[in-house]
Amino acid sequence: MNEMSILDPVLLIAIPLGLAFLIPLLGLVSKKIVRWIPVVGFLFNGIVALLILPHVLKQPIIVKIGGFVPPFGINLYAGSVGMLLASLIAITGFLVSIYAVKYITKGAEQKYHILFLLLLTGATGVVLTGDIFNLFVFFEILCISSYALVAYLGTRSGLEASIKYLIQGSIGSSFLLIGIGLLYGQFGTLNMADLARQIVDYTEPSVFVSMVFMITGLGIEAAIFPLNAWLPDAHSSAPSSVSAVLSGIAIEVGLYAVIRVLFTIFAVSNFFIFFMVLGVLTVLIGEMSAFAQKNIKRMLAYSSIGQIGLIVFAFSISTQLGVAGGLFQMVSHTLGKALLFLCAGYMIFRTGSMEISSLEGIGKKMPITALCFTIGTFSIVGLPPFTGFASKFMIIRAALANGELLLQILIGLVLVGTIIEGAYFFKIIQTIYFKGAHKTDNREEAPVTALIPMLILVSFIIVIGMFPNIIDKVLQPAASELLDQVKYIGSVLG
Amino acid sequence: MNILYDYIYYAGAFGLIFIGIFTMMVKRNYIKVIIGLSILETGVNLFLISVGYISNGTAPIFSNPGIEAKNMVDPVPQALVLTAIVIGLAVLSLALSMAIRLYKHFGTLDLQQIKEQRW
Amino acid sequence: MSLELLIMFAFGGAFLTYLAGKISSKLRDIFALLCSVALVVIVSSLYKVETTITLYNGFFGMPLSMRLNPMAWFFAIAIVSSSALVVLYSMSYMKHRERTDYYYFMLLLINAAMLAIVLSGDLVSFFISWEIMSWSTFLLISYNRNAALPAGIKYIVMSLIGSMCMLVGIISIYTAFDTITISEIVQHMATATAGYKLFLLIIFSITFGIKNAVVPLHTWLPDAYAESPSPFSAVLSGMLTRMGIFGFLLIMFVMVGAENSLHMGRGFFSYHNILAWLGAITIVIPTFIAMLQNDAKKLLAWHGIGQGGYMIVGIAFGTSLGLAGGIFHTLNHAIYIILLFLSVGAIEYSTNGLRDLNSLGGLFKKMPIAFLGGLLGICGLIGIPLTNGFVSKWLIYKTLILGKAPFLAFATLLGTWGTILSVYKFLHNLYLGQLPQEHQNIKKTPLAMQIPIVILSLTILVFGILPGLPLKSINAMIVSFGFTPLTVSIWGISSETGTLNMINIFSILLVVVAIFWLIFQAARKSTAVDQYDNYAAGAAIPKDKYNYTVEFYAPFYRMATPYLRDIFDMLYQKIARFTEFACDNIRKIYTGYVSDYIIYIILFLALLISAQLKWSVF
Amino acid sequence: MIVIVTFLIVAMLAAAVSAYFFRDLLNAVIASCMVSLIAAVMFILLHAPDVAMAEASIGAALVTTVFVIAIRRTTRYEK
Amino acid sequence: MRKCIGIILLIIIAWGILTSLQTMPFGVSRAKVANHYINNGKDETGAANIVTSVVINYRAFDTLGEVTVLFLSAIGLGAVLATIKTREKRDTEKASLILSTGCRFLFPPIILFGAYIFIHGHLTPGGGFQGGAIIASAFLLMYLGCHGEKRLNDRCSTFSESLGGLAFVIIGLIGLAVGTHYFLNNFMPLGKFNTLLSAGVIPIIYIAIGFKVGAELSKIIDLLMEES
Repeated sequence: MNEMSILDPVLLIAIPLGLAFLIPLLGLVSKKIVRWIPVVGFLFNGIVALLILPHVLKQPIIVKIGGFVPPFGINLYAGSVGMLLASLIAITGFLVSIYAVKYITKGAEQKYHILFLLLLTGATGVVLTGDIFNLFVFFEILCISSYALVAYLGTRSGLEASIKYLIQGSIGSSFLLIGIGLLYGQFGTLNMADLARQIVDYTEPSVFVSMVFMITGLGIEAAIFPLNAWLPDAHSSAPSSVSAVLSGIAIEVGLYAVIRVLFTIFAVSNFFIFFMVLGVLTVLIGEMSAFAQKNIKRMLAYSSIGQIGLIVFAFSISTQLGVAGGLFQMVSHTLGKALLFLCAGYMIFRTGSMEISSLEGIGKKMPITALCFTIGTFSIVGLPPFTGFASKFMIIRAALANGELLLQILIGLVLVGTIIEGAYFFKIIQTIYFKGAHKTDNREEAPVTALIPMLILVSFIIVIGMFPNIIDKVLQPAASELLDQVKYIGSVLG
Repeated sequence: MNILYDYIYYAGAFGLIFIGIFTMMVKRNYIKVIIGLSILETGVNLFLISVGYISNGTAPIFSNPGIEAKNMVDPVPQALVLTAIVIGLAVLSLALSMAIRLYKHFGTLDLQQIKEQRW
Repeated sequence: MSLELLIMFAFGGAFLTYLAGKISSKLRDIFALLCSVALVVIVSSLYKVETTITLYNGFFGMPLSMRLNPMAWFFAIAIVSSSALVVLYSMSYMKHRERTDYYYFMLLLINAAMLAIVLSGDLVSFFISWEIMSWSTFLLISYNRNAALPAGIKYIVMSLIGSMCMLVGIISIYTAFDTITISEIVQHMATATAGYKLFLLIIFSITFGIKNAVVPLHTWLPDAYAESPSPFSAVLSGMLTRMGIFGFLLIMFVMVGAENSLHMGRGFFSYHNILAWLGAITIVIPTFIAMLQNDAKKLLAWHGIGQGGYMIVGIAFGTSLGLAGGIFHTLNHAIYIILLFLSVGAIEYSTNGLRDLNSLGGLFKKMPIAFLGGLLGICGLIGIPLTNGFVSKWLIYKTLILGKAPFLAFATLLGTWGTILSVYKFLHNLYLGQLPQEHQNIKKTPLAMQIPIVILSLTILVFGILPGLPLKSINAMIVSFGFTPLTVSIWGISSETGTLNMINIFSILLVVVAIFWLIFQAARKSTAVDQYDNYAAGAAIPKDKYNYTVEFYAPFYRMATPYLRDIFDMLYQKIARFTEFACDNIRKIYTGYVSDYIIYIILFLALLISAQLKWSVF
Repeated sequence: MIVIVTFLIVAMLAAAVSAYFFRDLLNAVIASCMVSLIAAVMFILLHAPDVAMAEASIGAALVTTVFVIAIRRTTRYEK
Repeated sequence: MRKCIGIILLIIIAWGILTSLQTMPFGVSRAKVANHYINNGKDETGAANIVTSVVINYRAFDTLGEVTVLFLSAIGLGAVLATIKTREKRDTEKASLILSTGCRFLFPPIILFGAYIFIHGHLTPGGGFQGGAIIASAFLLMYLGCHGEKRLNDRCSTFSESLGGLAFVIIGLIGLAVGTHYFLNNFMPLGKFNTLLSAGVIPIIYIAIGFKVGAELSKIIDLLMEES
């Protein structure tokens, strides 16, 4: 373990935090450097996370903050799930921050970069932590920075979306705090493993009520059906690089927190049937309301709801295949949706309005961005050579594996949702390529700093789509870690 | 009667929580909703502290040598509430700064009229 | 020439053509032609080869493999040769149209995908190439803009539904038998229950039914054919829709195995009987609807559906004769439908985009080659003795009569009459009759267009006279399905129930034609009369086009239209309207009021709490 | 001792309810300030001096100030 | 309509909470983890105020997160309020002489009192957050008293804010680098119990937090007061 000392997962949180505090000082020195700090931060995060990932597949790293033994101090649980999501956050954050260097010009840029850096640090924190109050604090960092970033542009729609998001988010955090209070009152400890050890039967009323409070608190950020009313407004009126991160990472992290609570702390079993029905409901409502949208970013936001429903459905199958399928769908949705928002960002920047009708004939003016947008769409819909297909293949396989009739009906409904999703995405592709003016006046393609992240995301989508085994080696241990509560308790409490 | 005495703090805390939630649910003015939010947060903090209370315990501070560690009140919820109060302040100041911007854009703070973002 | 080199060459060729297009259009045309011709050479060199190669097992450890057997080779050679002809044809057709690199890229990509479908050894690579084919077809259907867009959406939605069913089928096979390589599935099939086999058959026939446009699932086809650019609609109708037939063969005979797919269910409600009747309905109704069309390509499209019915009937009957008839009909249909679309494309090219049957006519003097192609194509479509259509229809009729299915035979006969009537309208309105004034000086069809038309017409005749050539490879395919092979000779089939000898039919016809030609020459005293100086009731008819072919079947039209409206299309439109209405109202849940949203949250909380405490659901 | 506690809690709830009913936002803010002040006192009774100081200085003083500034920039009356 | 739905739902939730509160009788000691802190909190961290030892040592990560949240809200406030270009002047009449001199007179003692609170964080109740809040109220007094001529110096508040946060993170990293290789580890000698320079890192961190919270909260007030 000693050569691991420099590669300590806590650096993934401490270094970006230090950089964030450094930015105001550097801001006094010169405005130029500040723009590149998030890029450096996430590059560092990405490298450290990817170096740690192989070590973690078999034996998770338990980081004792402050040197105190877990139940008494806070511990970070850097298991395969945590490190997989942390590296995903770092890579996507790195790419989106390169995109944002040229994209964010108006408003207080220095403040934007700090908020962006801290948003993803909060996400990394939520993913790695092993203590429920620490989960609440990092969750709060994630939420407050997204409130501020949604209202960053100061437009009418941005402000309206952000106050609604703030009100619902803060209600969620209060419920989460009530849940934590109830749990602490009954079991006297805040450590996840210690709680898991003491909670024997989650169906007993007092434990169930605290579970419900925690799920509602976390579920609001995870955009499950009745709680996701904030998502369409927030993701459509935020600046595109922010909505790329919100849609790509923030909801996934919220959902990870819900899944960690359900699987590890409460070891839930037949609660998942309710959760499965909720997931399918989210898919249908997300896809159908996306079908009738006129504004492109709002449509992408609703399709995020649909995809989240699919991930919830996959996790609630609660078999090794199902959980691995859910994680894989998370990865492919993050890559695909971030790519779509980045492309949409510059398309809207060039055409000036978010209406789909204004995007006609953009394929001529911005060929590379339009191509990346098409590939992103194909990946989200789940057409073969891209990651979306591989993850959907895994989920359907998991659904059909144990042959229950309920699962087959639900997977049928999910596929109906996918067909509706295919319909409205292909309509956009037609608007981009086959409609609108023939005159190709000034061809202003997106700048290079925007094209590099898009093309890297496209290459990720194609490579992982063609060779899903690369990621499968990480998914299987991650799924077994999530499912196996006893091993979690053993590795943390020793 | 001692059932009431035992649960008076819980009753107070959850009373505040329910009043806060009810205000946020029903009221239309944005500032009034934020007031409801601050009451909700105070209620939650009160609940957390009353969870950690030990009847006839003492404050967890060894100010003079005479105090022994046996019946001290639980320090952990106090640490949590410290953080929660400051988080509450952070959220409220952000919310109210947006209220100022909102008023400049929409000219009203009535949430029923601020609904351009729907469907 | 190993298989993966072939696939690499096909897909690589498509990308390189696109890149070459960026450099210069001349280079791109030559490169595309070279690619397709090279493919033809490679595939024909693989004639008797039977190999299986596992490409890679990077996909969740499943071995994605390619295999070549007679069935795959038969379809591969058809795909590759038709794509070569179409690429040659579209070199001049797409000369001065914009976005031609994109067109060539998509065309070659579709052909490569079809090749990959046919050669795929396991279900997952089958599905992957199937999907690549459908979304690249979607991109090419919506190529010429405004009217093509709804057609493209209708196509992609129906093919998505189909591929979702197929995906569920493939994955249920994988979970049940834990293997996806097609050859191994047959052994496991014995262990499967009858219900599971029926489920598999139904799921896969929905997918292949949509692709092959069997009646209830055919509504996407007419718009897709009519709106896509002519060379592509040739490929679309010729080969792409016949992937459905390839699929039916795959599922019924290769995967589920001939014996249990033919004995599925009892009496009338047995699987293959219902399929046969569906095929019969597909023959009759679309052919009569074709008569009512005024747009040349729509008419051909409805015929495409009709002819598809023949193949289904042939295959569904399950005797080696029927199978040979069905598969041979697939090949023949591909040849003459491509020929017809190319000739319509030639007309479209020279009258720049005009294909309305009522405003054309008398083009045979101006465009003799196109007329020749049209004429031979139509003879093949009807099944006049000397053409290849006759041989395959003869085989199908024989199976129906031998199989003692009089009603099916009557339905197919009815279909042929319908074809004759509507096809005559097609030929007459386009080529015969008077040449309208404005078409006096139309452009000549360029050479690059004429060569494919000539080649295809020749193949119709050659296959018509010497049917043995294709029947030999069809025979090899039937053997691979486990049926008794037909005794095939170069000029036809000799079986105990009646031999088909094309050579003497050819010689008899030759003699008869020679006699009539002599009589005609002898009595040739009458002077050539100009088309325009004809009189009606004593008065000279105005110089302009006197065309009595407008509204050709008006009386039938008025009588039959109420019955021949496409009820399935209306049904699907209603479903589409309903989903749109539902989508519009579902999103009303997000009302924009924050208090509503908070009530949703509290409702969720209260629901969960009451579910557990009051009814202890969990 | 118990009587004082019940009185304080009843006063706190009354202040919270009055914050709900006041139409003039300034009164409502002052009522919510009353709530957090009484909460600070409650914290002392619950033997949590740190939290009482934090609640008093942050909850009562700063939150109320931010509210008053916000009301000064926007409207004072609810409708 | 909305009111009665709300009431019904809240009643159901109240009923749920009531059932779960039965298992948590009021005032009965149950917490195992807390007993560990109380019993050997004194010798492990050397701080007299156990709450401070929990806040800074045992659960230091929460406080780091907490400080980030405060930093975030100041930055977020700046981002949201920065979007308005026009700064129309408000006509405020000058405060009377007595008020302004009184404020100027009271300002230093309050700052001193705040400093006292966060320096003695580990001995007496109170700490960085409470001390910072008191300092912020001192600045608030200046804003209320002599509005217009006295304003928070923006540069030095940014300096103290960033340096405070950086100090906290750097102390954590030093803990990682030196001593027993744990992040935020108390590597300094604990010193004599109940004296000012005892309890290792705790006073240093609390002073840094005090500065940071003081600067941040006064910056929030400055932003809000000076916004228009």
